[in-house]
Amino acid sequence: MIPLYLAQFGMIFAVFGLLLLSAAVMVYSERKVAAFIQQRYGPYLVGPKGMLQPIADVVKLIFKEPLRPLSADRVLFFLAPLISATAAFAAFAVVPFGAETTLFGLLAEPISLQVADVNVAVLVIFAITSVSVYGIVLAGWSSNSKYSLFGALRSASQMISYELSYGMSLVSVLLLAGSLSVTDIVNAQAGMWFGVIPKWFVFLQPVGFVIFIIAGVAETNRAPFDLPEAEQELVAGYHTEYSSTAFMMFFLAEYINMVTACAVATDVFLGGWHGPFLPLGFGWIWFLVKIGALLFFYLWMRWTLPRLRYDQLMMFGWKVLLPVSALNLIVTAAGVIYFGY
Amino acid sequence: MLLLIPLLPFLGFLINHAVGRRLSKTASGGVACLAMAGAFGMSVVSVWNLLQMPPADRGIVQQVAAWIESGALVVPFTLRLDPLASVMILVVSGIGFLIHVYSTAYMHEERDSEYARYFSYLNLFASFMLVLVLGANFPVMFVGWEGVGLCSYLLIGFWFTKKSASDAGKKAFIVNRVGDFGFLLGMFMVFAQFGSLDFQEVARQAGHLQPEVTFGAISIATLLLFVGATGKSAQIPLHVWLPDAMEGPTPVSALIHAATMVTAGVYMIGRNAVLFSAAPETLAIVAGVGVATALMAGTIGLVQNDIKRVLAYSTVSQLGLMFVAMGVGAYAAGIFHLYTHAFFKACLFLGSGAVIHALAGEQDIRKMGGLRKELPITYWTFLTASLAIAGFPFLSAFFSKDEILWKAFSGGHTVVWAVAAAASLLTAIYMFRLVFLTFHGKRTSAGPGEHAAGASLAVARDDHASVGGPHDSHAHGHASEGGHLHDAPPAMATALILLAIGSVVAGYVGIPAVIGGGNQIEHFLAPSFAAPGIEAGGARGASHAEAPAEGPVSHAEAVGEGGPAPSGVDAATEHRAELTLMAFSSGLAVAGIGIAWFFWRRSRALTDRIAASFAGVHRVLLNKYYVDEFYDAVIVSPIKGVSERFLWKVFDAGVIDGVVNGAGTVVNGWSGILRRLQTGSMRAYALSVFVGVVMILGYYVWR
Amino acid sequence: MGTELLVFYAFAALAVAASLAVVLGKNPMHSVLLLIVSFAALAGLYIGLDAPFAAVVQIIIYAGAIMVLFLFVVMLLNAHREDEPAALEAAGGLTRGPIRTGAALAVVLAAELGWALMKARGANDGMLSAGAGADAQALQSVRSLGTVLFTNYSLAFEVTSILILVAMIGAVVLAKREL
Amino acid sequence: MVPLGHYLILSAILFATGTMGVFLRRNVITMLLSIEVMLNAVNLAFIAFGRTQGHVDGQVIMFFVVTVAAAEAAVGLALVIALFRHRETLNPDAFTSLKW
Repeated sequence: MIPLYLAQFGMIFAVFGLLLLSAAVMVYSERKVAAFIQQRYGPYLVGPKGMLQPIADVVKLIFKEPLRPLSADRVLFFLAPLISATAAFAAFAVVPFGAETTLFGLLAEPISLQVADVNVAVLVIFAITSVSVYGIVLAGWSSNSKYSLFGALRSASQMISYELSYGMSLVSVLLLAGSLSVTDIVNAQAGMWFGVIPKWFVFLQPVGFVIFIIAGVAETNRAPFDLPEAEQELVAGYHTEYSSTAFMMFFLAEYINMVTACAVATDVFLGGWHGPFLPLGFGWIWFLVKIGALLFFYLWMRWTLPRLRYDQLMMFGWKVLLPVSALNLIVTAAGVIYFGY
Repeated sequence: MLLLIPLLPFLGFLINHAVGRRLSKTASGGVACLAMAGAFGMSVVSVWNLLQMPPADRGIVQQVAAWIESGALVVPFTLRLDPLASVMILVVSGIGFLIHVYSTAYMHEERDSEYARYFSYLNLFASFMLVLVLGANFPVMFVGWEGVGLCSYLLIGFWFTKKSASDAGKKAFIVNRVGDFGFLLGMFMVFAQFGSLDFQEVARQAGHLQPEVTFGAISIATLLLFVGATGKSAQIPLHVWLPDAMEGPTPVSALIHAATMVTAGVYMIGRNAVLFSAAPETLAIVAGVGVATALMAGTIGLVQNDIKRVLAYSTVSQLGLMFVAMGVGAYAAGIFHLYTHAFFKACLFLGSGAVIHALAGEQDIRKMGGLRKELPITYWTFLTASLAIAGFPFLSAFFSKDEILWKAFSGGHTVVWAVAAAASLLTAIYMFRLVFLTFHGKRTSAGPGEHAAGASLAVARDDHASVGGPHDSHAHGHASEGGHLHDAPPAMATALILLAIGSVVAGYVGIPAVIGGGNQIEHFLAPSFAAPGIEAGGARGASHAEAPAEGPVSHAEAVGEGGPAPSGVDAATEHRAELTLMAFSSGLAVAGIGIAWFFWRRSRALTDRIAASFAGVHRVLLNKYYVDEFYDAVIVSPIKGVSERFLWKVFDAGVIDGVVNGAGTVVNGWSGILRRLQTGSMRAYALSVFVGVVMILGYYVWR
Repeated sequence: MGTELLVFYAFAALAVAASLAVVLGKNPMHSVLLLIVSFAALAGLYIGLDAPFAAVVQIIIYAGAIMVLFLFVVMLLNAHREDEPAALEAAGGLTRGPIRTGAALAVVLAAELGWALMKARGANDGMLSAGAGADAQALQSVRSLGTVLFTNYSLAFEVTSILILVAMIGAVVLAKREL
Repeated sequence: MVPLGHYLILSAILFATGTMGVFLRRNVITMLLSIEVMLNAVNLAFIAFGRTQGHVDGQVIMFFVVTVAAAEAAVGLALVIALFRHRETLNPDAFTSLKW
């Protein structure tokens, strides 16, 4: 029998490892998907089908020389990547990815498959995302280069703008679930309607889901909203001046943010680990499947859609997304009151 | 209900004042007339309701709002309709309406905006007059009192571009101020005496007073009130403004300075009949002043040459007669005369207006004559009214004036009676002098009618142009028509005819008992002159100034006899005496007409010779006894001197300006020092706040 | 028990240190970031006070919104360091006087508050140990909070929303280029 | 269990620190930051009291304070920007034209 706190520690390390792994997988799959879409081979030399390519990248990056502009703000320049990476990892802490389990009887009482079950988990996710802005902003500002600065300003304003819609679409789900704890939200989606349609909120909140996905993309600075690192305009955006490990951290942060966003979307809209055909114990498989699908969607978008112009981005965020989400929220509230959901 | 009566004209005023200048003449005139018609209708209805009540306690009260309430002084804004008031509102709204109609034609040459302004003022006057009449206590009456004063000022100075007009307006206003001051003081004394300003209450308390034998508080109060009355009603010594008031448009003279406003003084005394009855001294003075005024005005009227001024003086003298009535305690008679007078004097003024209108603003009767054929309607109506005012038998004034004379005589005031009789003789004379000079004989000078006298017409027109008179427009208008004069247009004609009829029949509500018609109006009015609580007959007693010693007690017994007969005199002799007097006064009227005919129809030459031989007297009369000059010398110029030499040069320039500038310098200096605190550094401000915080907290900690 | 006190001291020390650094630091950028740190510390304290919602809101609004705003302005105006005192004296008089007094007074204020609180402690020891007789669940649950917010404080809530609106408009108008 | 007094003293210290900042700093932005510090001190006191009294009103007040802080920051910073445009400095003592 393993004592509980050991299990918790194990959980933390497991999540950490999994996230790193997922980042690696994402790097690889991104290249592969890109290649597939652009009808190339993509990486195929390193390892079978180039599967070890990510490791090669990491090694390369680690052995690069860490550069720092002379006029950079030493402390912040060093701090920025840490902040974004930390934030990225921390956000996942409150995201459950499986039903409560005893790990096949290894544990005395079952533990839920997440690092920390906070009763305001959703808000925590928010808090951390909002903090993760600083990583980028500081990076841009501290490296004291105009490209970086512009990237930082852009990403900051972009994230603030889209955070509102992000939140509102989420709140409409909270109304339905009646709880701020992600686990409760997921469990609220267990079961089926008429035995066929799974009780996922995506079916109750189609608009909310769409908004959530779009805003999520904007939050993670992915294409078509990747203005902070718009290569054509500002060399590489906020991490222009970064190299080697620091750069790797931003890289990592971006992918992990993606994974987190998709995980949250899965938990909140797609019923998390709930799904047909599988016993609850193996719900995490469902979870992985759904997350995978969403991630593929991200990559797909990136390699398909052109980048928006900055003014278009803002216009869309404030004049389309925000009103629609507000409307959606109001309608949902009315519905909740009417049907007493 | 009652409120509506003054309210309608006020609305008319608001409308015409606000949007009048955008309205067409028809519209604004229509609004004004409609408002008056409405007021008249309302008055008729409410009077009708009043008549339904039992005679003893006729009275409709409407409290509009609580107005002034401070300690003992409680003055609600209350309207009260009683017989006296009902007579007045009928006169005001009815004749007012006719004059409005008349004005629509008379003022038609004015510009639209002026037209609207005129009617808005006229409406405002009507509403204030009605408030004055309906007010149930002194302050409310005073509101109306001041209001009509204001309106008369506005309307006299209506053609303010004309200096004489605006001066006349100011004069009227200032002279009235003197009277109003008296009125105010009287009001205060009344309050001091009775602790109330409500007419009913005052009358109730006064009814139980023994009439003052010596000159006491009540006498002073009533005397002060009477000063107010002289101001409004143009009695000696405050009569000077009325003749000048003729500068205003003629309908205004008819409405304000003949029919309604100038009678306010009489009305006010009637309203406080019981109070005045308690002060025989005052009553005596009232009678004296009245008779003096009547005589003086009559004499002046004899020699004036301005048609309107003659009428003005006749008004003054008629008012004098009314005051005589009040003075001898014949309140009913006074009000009766007031009411008849309203008709024929309005008619006369409107007639003169028609003449002036026709003669392109000509007002000098020496230049008129022979208008009888050219202005038949005007002539006949004017004639009727003149007969009426002259007291020709069985026309309105015959009854009312005789009533007054009889009351004076039977009251034992023989002197008063004699002078009043003389005055009425004079009335007849100057009225018919007017008639003859205006309408008979041949035109002695240019009217626009004569082609030959175009030159003199030009002269006439010129001098009007020089005074900037409003009637130039008439002149042009008629000159363009050339040919004959045209008679009054329909609107004016209607008013004239109706008023003429009125001046014939108005008297028949008051046929004295002796010729078999129990004096209804007297009985109708009686309750208003009685102290509430004491029944109607008490008024007849209370109105006997010659019996002050006997208090309300004897009045009560006087009720038994009723009728006009005073207590303790044999009815038969009474009747004989009254009939003789009646015959005598109608004789006077005829005689007056005859004299007028003799002097101004038969032999003008003789007249002029007489005038020449008595040049001094003639001049004195022509200059109205030099009263204006006297006032100017005694009052106006000293005041001017003082205010210029001391008040302005010393007090204002020295003291007041000194104080003001001193204050300015002091403030300036201090702020010069204090402004140093405004350092503009936000940190300093924050510091000051913070120091305060620390101190307060410290106090609480170490307390 | 010991741990709780320990945690408290840790967070408190962090908060005070960060705030002092904010106040004393010369670089606005650093000040902003340190302020965020102190907010985080306070958030931790809030959790200790059974107010997780408050803690999270603290982070979201303060760190996530307000501070980003500050950051923006600092970056926009590119004010690395504040001007030197000498320059200030030149710019416009009386700096030192208020500065010194103000600092001194601040210390006085701290002393006063401390004293007052000590007195309070002496006065009522009953309510001292945080959480005495307080139902942790009720405090933590967002639901009860919302209930109170939308019943007792509904008016205040609405007024606040208006305030926010006004502030928004005002900010836009003020910051527009053609002022 | 942490005594209430600790929290209150902490908030007192923070408040004093904030005020000190208002006076020490020569930079409008930092002054605003100091004000934020003060507000937070107040928030802490509120929540601590609420916790002791065992009802959530403390937190509610805290929310209002936060809202007001947000509004204040928005307007204040807008002002700062406007000032900077005209004066090219952030030194509060440079904005002394509004005197005498």
